[in-house]
Amino acid sequence: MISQEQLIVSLVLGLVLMLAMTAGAGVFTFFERKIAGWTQGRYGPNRAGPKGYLQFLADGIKFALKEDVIQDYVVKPVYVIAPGLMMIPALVLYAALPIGKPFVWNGNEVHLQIVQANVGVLYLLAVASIAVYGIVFGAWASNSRYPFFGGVRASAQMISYELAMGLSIISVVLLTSEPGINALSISNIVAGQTGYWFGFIPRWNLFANPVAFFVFLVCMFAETNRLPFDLAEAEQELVGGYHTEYSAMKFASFMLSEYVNMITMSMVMVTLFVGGWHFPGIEAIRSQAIQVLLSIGAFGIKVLFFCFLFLWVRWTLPRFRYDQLMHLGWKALLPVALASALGTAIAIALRV
Amino acid sequence: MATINVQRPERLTLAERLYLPAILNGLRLTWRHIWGERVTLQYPEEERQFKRVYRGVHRLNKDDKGRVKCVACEMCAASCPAHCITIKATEVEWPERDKIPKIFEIDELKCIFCGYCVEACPEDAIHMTRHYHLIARSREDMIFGLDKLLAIYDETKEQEVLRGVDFGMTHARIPGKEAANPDEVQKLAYPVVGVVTKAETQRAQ
Amino acid sequence: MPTMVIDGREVTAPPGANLIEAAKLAGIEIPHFCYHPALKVVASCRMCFVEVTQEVRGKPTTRLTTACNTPAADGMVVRTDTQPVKKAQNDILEFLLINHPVDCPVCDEAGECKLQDYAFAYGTSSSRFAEHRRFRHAKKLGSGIRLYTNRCILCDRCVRFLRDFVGTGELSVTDMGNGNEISVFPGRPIDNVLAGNLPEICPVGALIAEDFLFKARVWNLRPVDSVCPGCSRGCATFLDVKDNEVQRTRARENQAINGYFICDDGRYLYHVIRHETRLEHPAVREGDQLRESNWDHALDVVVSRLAESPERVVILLSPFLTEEEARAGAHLSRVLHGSVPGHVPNALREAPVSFPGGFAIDGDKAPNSAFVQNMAPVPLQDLVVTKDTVILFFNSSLRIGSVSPRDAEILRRAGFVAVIDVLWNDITALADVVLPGRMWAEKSGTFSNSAGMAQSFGAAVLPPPLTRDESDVIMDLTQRITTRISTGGGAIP
Amino acid sequence: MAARQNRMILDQCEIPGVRSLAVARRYGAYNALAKALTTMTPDQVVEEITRSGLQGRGGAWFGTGLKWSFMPKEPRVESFLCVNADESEPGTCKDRYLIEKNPHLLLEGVLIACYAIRASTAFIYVRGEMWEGMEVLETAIRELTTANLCGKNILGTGFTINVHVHPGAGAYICGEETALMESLEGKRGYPRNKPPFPAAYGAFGHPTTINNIGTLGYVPWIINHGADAFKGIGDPNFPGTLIYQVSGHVNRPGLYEAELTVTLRDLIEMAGGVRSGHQLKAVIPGGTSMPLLTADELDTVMSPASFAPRGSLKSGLGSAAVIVLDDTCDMVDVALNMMRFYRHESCGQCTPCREGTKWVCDMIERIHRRRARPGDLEVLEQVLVNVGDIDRFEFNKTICLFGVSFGWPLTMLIRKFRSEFEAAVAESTPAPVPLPAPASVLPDGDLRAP
Repeated sequence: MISQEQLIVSLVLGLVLMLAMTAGAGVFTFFERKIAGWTQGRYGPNRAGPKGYLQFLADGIKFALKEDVIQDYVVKPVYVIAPGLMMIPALVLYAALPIGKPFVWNGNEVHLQIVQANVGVLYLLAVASIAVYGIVFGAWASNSRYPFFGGVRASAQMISYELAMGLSIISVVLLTSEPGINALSISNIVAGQTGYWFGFIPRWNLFANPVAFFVFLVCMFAETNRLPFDLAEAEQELVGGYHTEYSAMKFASFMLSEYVNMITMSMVMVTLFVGGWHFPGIEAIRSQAIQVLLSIGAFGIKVLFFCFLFLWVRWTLPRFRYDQLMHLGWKALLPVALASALGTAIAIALRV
Repeated sequence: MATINVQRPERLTLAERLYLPAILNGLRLTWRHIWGERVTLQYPEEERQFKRVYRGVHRLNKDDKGRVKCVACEMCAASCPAHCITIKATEVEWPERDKIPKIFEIDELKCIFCGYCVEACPEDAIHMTRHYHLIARSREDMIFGLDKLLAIYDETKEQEVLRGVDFGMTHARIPGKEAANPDEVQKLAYPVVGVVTKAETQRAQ
Repeated sequence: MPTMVIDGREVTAPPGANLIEAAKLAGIEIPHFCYHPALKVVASCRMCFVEVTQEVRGKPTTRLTTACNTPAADGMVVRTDTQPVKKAQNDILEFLLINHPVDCPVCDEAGECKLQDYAFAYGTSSSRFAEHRRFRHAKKLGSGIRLYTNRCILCDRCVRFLRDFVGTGELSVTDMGNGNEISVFPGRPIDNVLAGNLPEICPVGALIAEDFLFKARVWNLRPVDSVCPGCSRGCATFLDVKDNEVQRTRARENQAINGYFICDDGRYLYHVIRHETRLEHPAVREGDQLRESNWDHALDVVVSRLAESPERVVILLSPFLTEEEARAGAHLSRVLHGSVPGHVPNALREAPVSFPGGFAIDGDKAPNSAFVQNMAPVPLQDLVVTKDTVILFFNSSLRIGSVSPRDAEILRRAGFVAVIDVLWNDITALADVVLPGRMWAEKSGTFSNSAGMAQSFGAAVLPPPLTRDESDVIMDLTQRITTRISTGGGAIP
Repeated sequence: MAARQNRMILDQCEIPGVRSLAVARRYGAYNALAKALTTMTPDQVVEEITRSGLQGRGGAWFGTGLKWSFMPKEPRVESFLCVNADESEPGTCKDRYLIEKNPHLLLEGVLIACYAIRASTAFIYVRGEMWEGMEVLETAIRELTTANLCGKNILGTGFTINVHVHPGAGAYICGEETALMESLEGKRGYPRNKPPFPAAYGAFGHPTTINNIGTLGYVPWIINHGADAFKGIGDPNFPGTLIYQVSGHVNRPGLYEAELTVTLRDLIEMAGGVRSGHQLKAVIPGGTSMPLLTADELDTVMSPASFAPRGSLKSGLGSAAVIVLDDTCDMVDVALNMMRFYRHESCGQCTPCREGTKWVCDMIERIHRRRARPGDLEVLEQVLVNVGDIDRFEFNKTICLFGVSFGWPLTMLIRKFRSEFEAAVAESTPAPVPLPAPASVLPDGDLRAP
């Protein structure tokens, strides 16, 4: 049974996160352009509003006011649904993630988590897999060659990398699993990372299994279709990729969902590998309220770091060739992830 | 059959094959750039300092009596590779000249700003200014007529602009000017527009 | 036929030819200013120096001589490219350019200027002359000729042309030595009908026609071979075209007819092409007025009248038509009633003029009289014209008054008159249907001159949009009438 | 040995009252004409003159008899005799003297010449300024006509000769034979190109012989005394005498007649020597058209033989007008004086002369004003060569000899007295170049300014 307090927190959290994610994605686009500018010796957008901070609003208004073209040859129902399909997984994925330290309210333990699923990890994997449908539907419904290519590429790519991703998450699950603990629960995974080795190294899975972390990192880029893995929308080859035929708000949905996805994936990353809300020294803080607030802050900072990493990498690396992409996914990451999972399992078995 | 010996590159080392050092190196580079200097000019507030030989909008010069210097010889039109100059001459009763343009039009949209017209002009009547603000609301407005080209002269009278003598040939033949050193001519003939950073702009100001 | 060697090429020149002509046969250009084949040789510009090696008293002697007054002789060895020749050409150009203002930018001659060409080909780019230049003002000489005195190189061509060729001699050289200047006698301007040739004959831009002053740069002009329609002489001309407008007329060399020149009447005739009285649309009479109409309607009106009673139709041709149009007119006449058409003789006749130099202007001011009279032998006054007569008159006359008042009176007697013409004139005023035709500069065709020489010419400019070629109109009419016959319409049995 | 004069012509001029026909006849005038008309055929006269070796005194030294023999023997159209009395060469004054003193001597020669070349009309083209000579000639002709020595049926021989005096308008160039004919025809005095030569196509298109009036003065003497007697006088190659006109810085300037063996030194001595207190600097031997000689060349025999074409002296006898210059003469001054004359007198027909005279004159003027620029002298020399090349006559560029008549003397003047010119250039303040650039690249558009 869920306590009343938990219910209130979940509802509030759901609402706040939903808005924050959407708005955050908008701001993210702004910073994407800003950082693109900086890395290239430019200023980036700096005209709309003070120092250009209202640029994302301008973009949004522009998208909203643009003519929404629906071509005659598209498969209309699917075509219209696709952007939504893309948006939904991005907006529900983070429901299973704790964004702060659990606390006690009116005697009930309350988790800063929308849904406290017992099998949160499975939830993550399941929802993340849905995202590919948005792309494939959009591409297919467009009834046009370039989007179709983009869609096919995206599906192949996402399916390929999901394997490695899943295996790296298995490492995490193995690290968490102890007798009597539900290792598939995300709260438990975070809780499992709260201790220290030798008294000062946090027991973050990042340090416990760097290989799995690395595999997950790469897969994170691939899953979100970000450079260097954005072959689904390689403009040099495919005009605009799967969303070539989209315009106005529908196109904006694709765009936005990509950014929401990035934030979400960063959150997943932080949760699974970088200790979630945990930060060294959290135990020393006496006040529960401060502890909770700082834990939320720590979580946010970690997420922001990974968001920044997305941008940083994007403006550093060139795009992979498709065969290289497949090669990397199947012949490099998959064996490494397998080995890592196996190694983790063996290590745990030996220790236990 | 001739044999060509080709030096194949050595096999990549493991580090190279992993790409990771290269990626990290790249990240380091972009990281440095993020905090590095900005090269963009904030256009309306800041303007680029062009060299004298920058080829911008044309102007038609006036003589010391404020009259159009052009004699409508159509040499510019003849030398124009874009065929963007239209001239019609008319007769005037001036003591020292009797031919001036009645119509002188440059289609700035067709113009490729090569500067041949300046070089071809025997009267030094057409120059290229350093103006690059070419704004109009219609194609017709971009066809600059006599009035507009003369008005540009009034605006840019003080500017030191690209003149016919800046091109090698003419420069070398003007007596009274020091014999042009070929390097100098070369430099003048091919305008080099350098990137002027904000710092440099400020220094210049 | 003297045979000689010019620059290593063996040349056989006609007797009496000078070295410039002989070298031209060998494809070698000897630069010259004052020499003109139609004028007396004076050898005053000294530009045409060549080195001639010839046997003098048994031993070969080499000397520098002017080619224009050296007759070609057997056994001569001529060199045009030796160092002394080049030096001489260079020196002469240096002298000529002392006082020449080099105002090529404003000079209309630029592009066809001999001084410009030769200075480029044979001169140096610099001059050692550093004294004060002579300056002279431009002056008007009469007949629309202006003398830019400053540009004159005193080659004397114009003086000789007027004195020896035209015989009027208005121009002369005044003053002495460096003060030499071409001028007219006070109060006696140039006044002859060949004055327009002066700008052409002038090797530099000293003599300029006011008609062409500042109109166009010559390199933008497209010359079209044409024939002058001004009189039965049929002088060969160039029409120089730019922007779909004839900018000027030039003489085209044709030794059989006009030599190197044309008269001013023909030269300035091109203004008629864009004249304000130009007929630019068909018109049909409604009551007292001619109303603007379209071709279909106008031709329908004509065809219905023609078809009513073909035997009463009279086809009239004017001597301003080309050969092709006259033939087509005769064909139409045959189709209609099996007889030849009539013609309206040109009423514009003047006394023929000839000049000492051999140029002549014909008295008949129509270009194709002989041929049209041959095609349509019966003159209008020999035809019976009554109230019932339907007249189809192919006029296209470039001049007002080419139809005599008597002929006009006969036309007025007819019941219906359709006229194809190019200008609004007294004949279009009395017509019931007026169809706009095209001028000689807008179509191609052939004129036969009074001596029976046929010359064809090409179209130079695009015609006004609603005009139609006369042959085209005749063919259209023929077509419409045959259709009407075959469909049994009208009164044709 | 001081040479003596041989005054076979001048003595006849100094008979008092010889202007009138009566006095002249008393001294034997027109005996030769009578002899020729009555006892000789025209061909015999030509033969006699040819044998005498008489040569034209106008400066070209062309055989007079040979020239006459070119005339058609059976003329289809009337032949003309033109007598060149357009004496305009600076320093020359003998024709004027002869005409004014003894017109009958000349007219007799004219009439005999007309007879010899079968011409019925003679034109005496007299320089416009010599109005007195013209009056004298016309009076003489009137007297002759009255005496039936001129006009129709002369002396009852049935021979008709009309003599016209034609005043020139005072143009130097009209002394050139073809320009003279143009002028005679009423046209502008432009030299003609040769060929055709005047003997075939001369004045008014008729066969014409042109003789200098000085030449004709010897004809009566030859007819009277025979060709052999004339041939015996002086140099056998250049028989007869020549009237030298000595002017300039000598004590007694004037006309001196001598055989053609006389040296320049003799002539100056005859004229009383260079004026006292001064040294001889240069001598112009034959009018300003002839390059001058320096004091080292005084032993030159004043005969065409010394001045053979392409000879080492590079000068000419010209009209035998000797102008003596002493050491007070500034050679730049001399050059300017000469050049101003030539600039004024160029007819302007052909390019090098028309433009060259002005150019050269402007440059000398600047040197004279001490406003020369460095290098001017070289340009000046080159321009002179471009008009009249003294070293290569076959490369002469002008129609007539006017070009060489200033090209040669000035070239030689500069060559021989170069130091004076160089000094003038050296002490000059360079004049600004009037036009800074050729008009074609002039930046400031004012192309038409003077």
